[in-house]
Amino acid sequence: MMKQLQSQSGASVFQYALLPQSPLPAETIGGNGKATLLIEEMFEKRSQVDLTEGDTVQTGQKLAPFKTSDAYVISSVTGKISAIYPYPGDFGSHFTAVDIEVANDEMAAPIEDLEPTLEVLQAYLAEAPGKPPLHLLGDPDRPIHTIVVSGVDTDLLVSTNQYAIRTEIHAIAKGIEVLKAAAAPETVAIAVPRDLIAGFGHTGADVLKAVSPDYPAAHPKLILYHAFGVEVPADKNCEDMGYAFFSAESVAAIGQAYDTGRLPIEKLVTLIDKQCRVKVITARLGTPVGAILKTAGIATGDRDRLILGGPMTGTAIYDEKLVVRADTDAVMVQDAADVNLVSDYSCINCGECVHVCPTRIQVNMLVRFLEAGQYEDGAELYDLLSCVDCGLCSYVCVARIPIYQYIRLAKYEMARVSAVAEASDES
Amino acid sequence: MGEMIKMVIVLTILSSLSGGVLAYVKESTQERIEMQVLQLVKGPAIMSIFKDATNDPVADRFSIDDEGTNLDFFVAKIDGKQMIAFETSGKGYGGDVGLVVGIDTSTDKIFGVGVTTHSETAGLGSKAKDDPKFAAQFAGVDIKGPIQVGDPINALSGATITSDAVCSAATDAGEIYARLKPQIEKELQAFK
Amino acid sequence: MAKSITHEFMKGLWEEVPPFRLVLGLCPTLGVTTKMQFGIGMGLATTFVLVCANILVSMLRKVVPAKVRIACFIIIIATFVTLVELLMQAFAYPLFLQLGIFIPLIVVNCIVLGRAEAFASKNGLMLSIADGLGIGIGFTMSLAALGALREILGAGTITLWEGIELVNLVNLFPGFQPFQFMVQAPGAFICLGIMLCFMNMVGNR
Amino acid sequence: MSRKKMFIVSHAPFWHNGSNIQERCYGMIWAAMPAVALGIVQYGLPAVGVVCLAIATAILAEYLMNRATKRTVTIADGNAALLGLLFAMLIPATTPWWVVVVGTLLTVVIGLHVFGGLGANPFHPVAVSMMMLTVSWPAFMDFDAALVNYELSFKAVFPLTLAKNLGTAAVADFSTLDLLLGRQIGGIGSTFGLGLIAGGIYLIAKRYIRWEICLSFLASLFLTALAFHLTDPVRFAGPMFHLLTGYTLIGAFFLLPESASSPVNPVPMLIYGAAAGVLTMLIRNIGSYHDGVLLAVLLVNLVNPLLDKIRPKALGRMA
Repeated sequence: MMKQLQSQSGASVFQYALLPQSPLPAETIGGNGKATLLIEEMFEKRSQVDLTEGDTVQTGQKLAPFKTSDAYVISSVTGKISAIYPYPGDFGSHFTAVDIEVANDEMAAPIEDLEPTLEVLQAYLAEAPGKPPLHLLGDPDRPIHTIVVSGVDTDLLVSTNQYAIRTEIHAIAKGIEVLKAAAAPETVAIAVPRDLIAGFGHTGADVLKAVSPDYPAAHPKLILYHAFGVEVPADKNCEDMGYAFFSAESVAAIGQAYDTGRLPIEKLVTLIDKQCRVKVITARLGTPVGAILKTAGIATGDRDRLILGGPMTGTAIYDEKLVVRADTDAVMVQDAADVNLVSDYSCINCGECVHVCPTRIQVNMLVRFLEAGQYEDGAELYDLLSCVDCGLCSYVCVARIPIYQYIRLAKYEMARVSAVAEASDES
Repeated sequence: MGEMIKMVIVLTILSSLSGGVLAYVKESTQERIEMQVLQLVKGPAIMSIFKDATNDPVADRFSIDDEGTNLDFFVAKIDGKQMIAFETSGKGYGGDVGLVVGIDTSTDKIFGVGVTTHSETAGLGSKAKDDPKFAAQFAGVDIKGPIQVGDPINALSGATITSDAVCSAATDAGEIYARLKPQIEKELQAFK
Repeated sequence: MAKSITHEFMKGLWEEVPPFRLVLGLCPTLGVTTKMQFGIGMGLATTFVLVCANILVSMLRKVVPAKVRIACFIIIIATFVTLVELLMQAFAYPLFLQLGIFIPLIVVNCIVLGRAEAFASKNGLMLSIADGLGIGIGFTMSLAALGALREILGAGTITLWEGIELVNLVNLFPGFQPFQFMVQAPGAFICLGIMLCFMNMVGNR
Repeated sequence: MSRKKMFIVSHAPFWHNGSNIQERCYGMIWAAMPAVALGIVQYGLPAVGVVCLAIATAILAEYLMNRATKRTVTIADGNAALLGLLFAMLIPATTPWWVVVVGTLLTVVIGLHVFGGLGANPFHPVAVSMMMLTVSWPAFMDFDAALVNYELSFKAVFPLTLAKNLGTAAVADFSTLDLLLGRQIGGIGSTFGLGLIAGGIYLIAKRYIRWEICLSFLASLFLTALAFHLTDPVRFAGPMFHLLTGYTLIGAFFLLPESASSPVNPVPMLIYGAAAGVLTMLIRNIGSYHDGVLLAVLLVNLVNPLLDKIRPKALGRMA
């Protein structure tokens, strides 16, 4: 499959795959037996939370159990809580997991009228499918002047946003209307794949931008650079420049919520099977990955790889019981035979990574610093922070060095160290 | 203030002691050093040129004042003919290359040459001294003619600069010889 | 810690042998070691200067004001170096010709100034002599070893002193072709690198 | 409940384009084959002996160094074999066995492993060892002397020596076609112009080497030779002659573009190649060595870290 992708584009640079013009309707999958909801807050002791095992929850009910924090999750099922436990995420993040035994009869939680204000959005829709970055809005220190609705997917084969922009255009239009009313940005732009640019005149967006099909042109920083002509400094984010990126799916979810008066609980997920065939389905948030794969008829075996996200930037998981979350755009299964491993060669300076890098980083030099743990020097001398996390350097590396992993580790370590330094400054 | 004076005194005493000792040693070794230079630097080169001399060329020498510098001339007798030898130098790759040029005074042709001091690269330029074939090329060459690499001298392979230096030293010798010939002939009478 | 004369002498032979352990005095180490005899000659000259300078510096350590001590050390060292140079010209002229500029350069050899500053100016006469002698002999041995290695590889011989050849591979094996690279400047670096590598391997046991 | 499935957990990306070091090294060995084949045809069994001995020694040396430095044994990746082969391609077929062994050891140990192995060598290992041999045993590296006993169907004089000593007229009877077809003496694998060019094109097509380096080297060598030739047509031979003699082609396709010691950005690559071309011609025409390619390679290898400082501004790097 990899070879096929390569031969299509000629060089070793990828192009995003486009869905057929009229995609099949998404199948709804999951919801049988058990769901696990994750709340973005560290679970330390039982007394912290208001919930206990045995409580019943209803579909669409907001669970905000912490006395000390506003963190919440919208229940996607009706049933009885069977367990509450701490759940470690990747890169040192912590969650509180809530297991729910799904009951047979579904009950929808009543909901008050949704006003199109920022407070309401942030109180009910921050955990909506697609995970709208609502926390970026309404910050007086960092005003957002442009909201970009991104109808492109950042990873290869993943088609979730593309699917949303094709099939839920009315919900997106409604979502844009709500966002305009709530956050009053100067501009709302919509970014779509270049091949699909026709037919987006009625979304209510002020600006329509085409995104090149070359991977990784859909990364927010690269969209800003190529489509908007804005170069984001390496140590800043898009929001620092006044741009907030909302995935098409999240805007559709907002629109749907205001249209129907119910909180959306179903997530579009791109399923990628062992032959790299792509299918978009919908699944309730909190559905275990294993259940989705079972329903879709994708078999897994020992030594396969199970990936949340796409082939270039996803996260390999160790258990089929892990669940679909608001930002899980894709689930990919890779056959044991296709699994590549890294080697212990050092860099041979062939230059492939430098040629393929979309941000012109001297990866060959950078990796020498990162291997030695000299992250600060790597950032200062060889542009570590310019990296947009596309993974192409690792993809082409002849010596099979885990370059992308080094880069992510370096960024994580630098953020951690500077956070510690800030904390000690304050105290 | 007291420390200042102490510093001055200590430095002055040390310096003058040092100067005194060195001056004494220099004075007492000067003669020996000159002998060493003659015997060990020019001596071997001269002896290699005048292998068949019937006298001792290092001992039989005179000097002529040439425009302010004192040049030593060494006299050898071979088959009844008088030869002279003296040292010149050329600019080599690693510094000056010293060359003793032996001249047959009856024919004004080079009798032989020998490299004395040099700091050329071992194995390349140092062959000028170590490779007898190179020096042998000079025998019989007219001292008046231009002596250049290529014609009549073939360069040492890989050491063009050293070869040039030797040739230019030989050319210099020719000029000096031509300039001082009358004086040399006068001095030579004494060794007849 | 009580300093014993034996300890100060012995440390220069292995623990603190200058070019390999302290990695000091590399200029002559690389420059003159084309033959073992040059290494020994250079080492002996340095040892002489080192011991004499140590004696004088140690004796004068109470007299010399701290502010001008480096200047005084340099005067003392330079005097002995010039002395060595003159004596060498008078009594070992061929060696002097070969060592050339490296003899006057002993003045700026960091081992000599280093011992004067770090040891002799703080210790008594006997200790300083022992220190200078130990370091000097260690330096001589190192140069001799490096010289022997380069000479045997690069010329096929080991020359202990002018005219005294310990080994001559060219005579032993008529077909022997010396690896001339080793007696040239880059060969010095490679040989020194190899010897440093072995010293570290043995030292880290 | 069945046993929990064991998944492989690793980091992104989960795809790889399939390239690896082994494929690269064997690709370069294949590319060298035509030139080596002609050498073997011309010089017969002694050439086979030299090539085999060099490769065997290189692999053994790599194995021993891997063990000595306590690293993974990497003799299977073909890099050692490639170095041995390249070394054998540069030397005459009559080189004594012990020179081959010493030269190969120098290549692998001094040229490669003392610097830290594959990827860490600042110079091309083969160029390093070749220069050491040239300095130490010039007699064995002299093609005229080494190949004097061969009955060859063409003029058995090293063209560059002729050109250096006797000028353009002496090399007039080397036609471009003869040189392309390897009808000249030289190293085992360094004479067959067409074979080397074919190998080079294969390497460029497979992206194992960069065309920028090869072409800028050849172009600048051509132009410099042309400039010399126009200044003094009697003394300095023409550009086509220099393009096809000595180590020019093997240098252009196998020595200069060696990845660890060459730059990776387009502009530095062009400067790197061009500098090597000019240096080669300067050494050939006014230096003291007959062929300057190896020295030029070493010199530009030395400048490579500086050249690598010339690079495009990364996205988001402000002033």
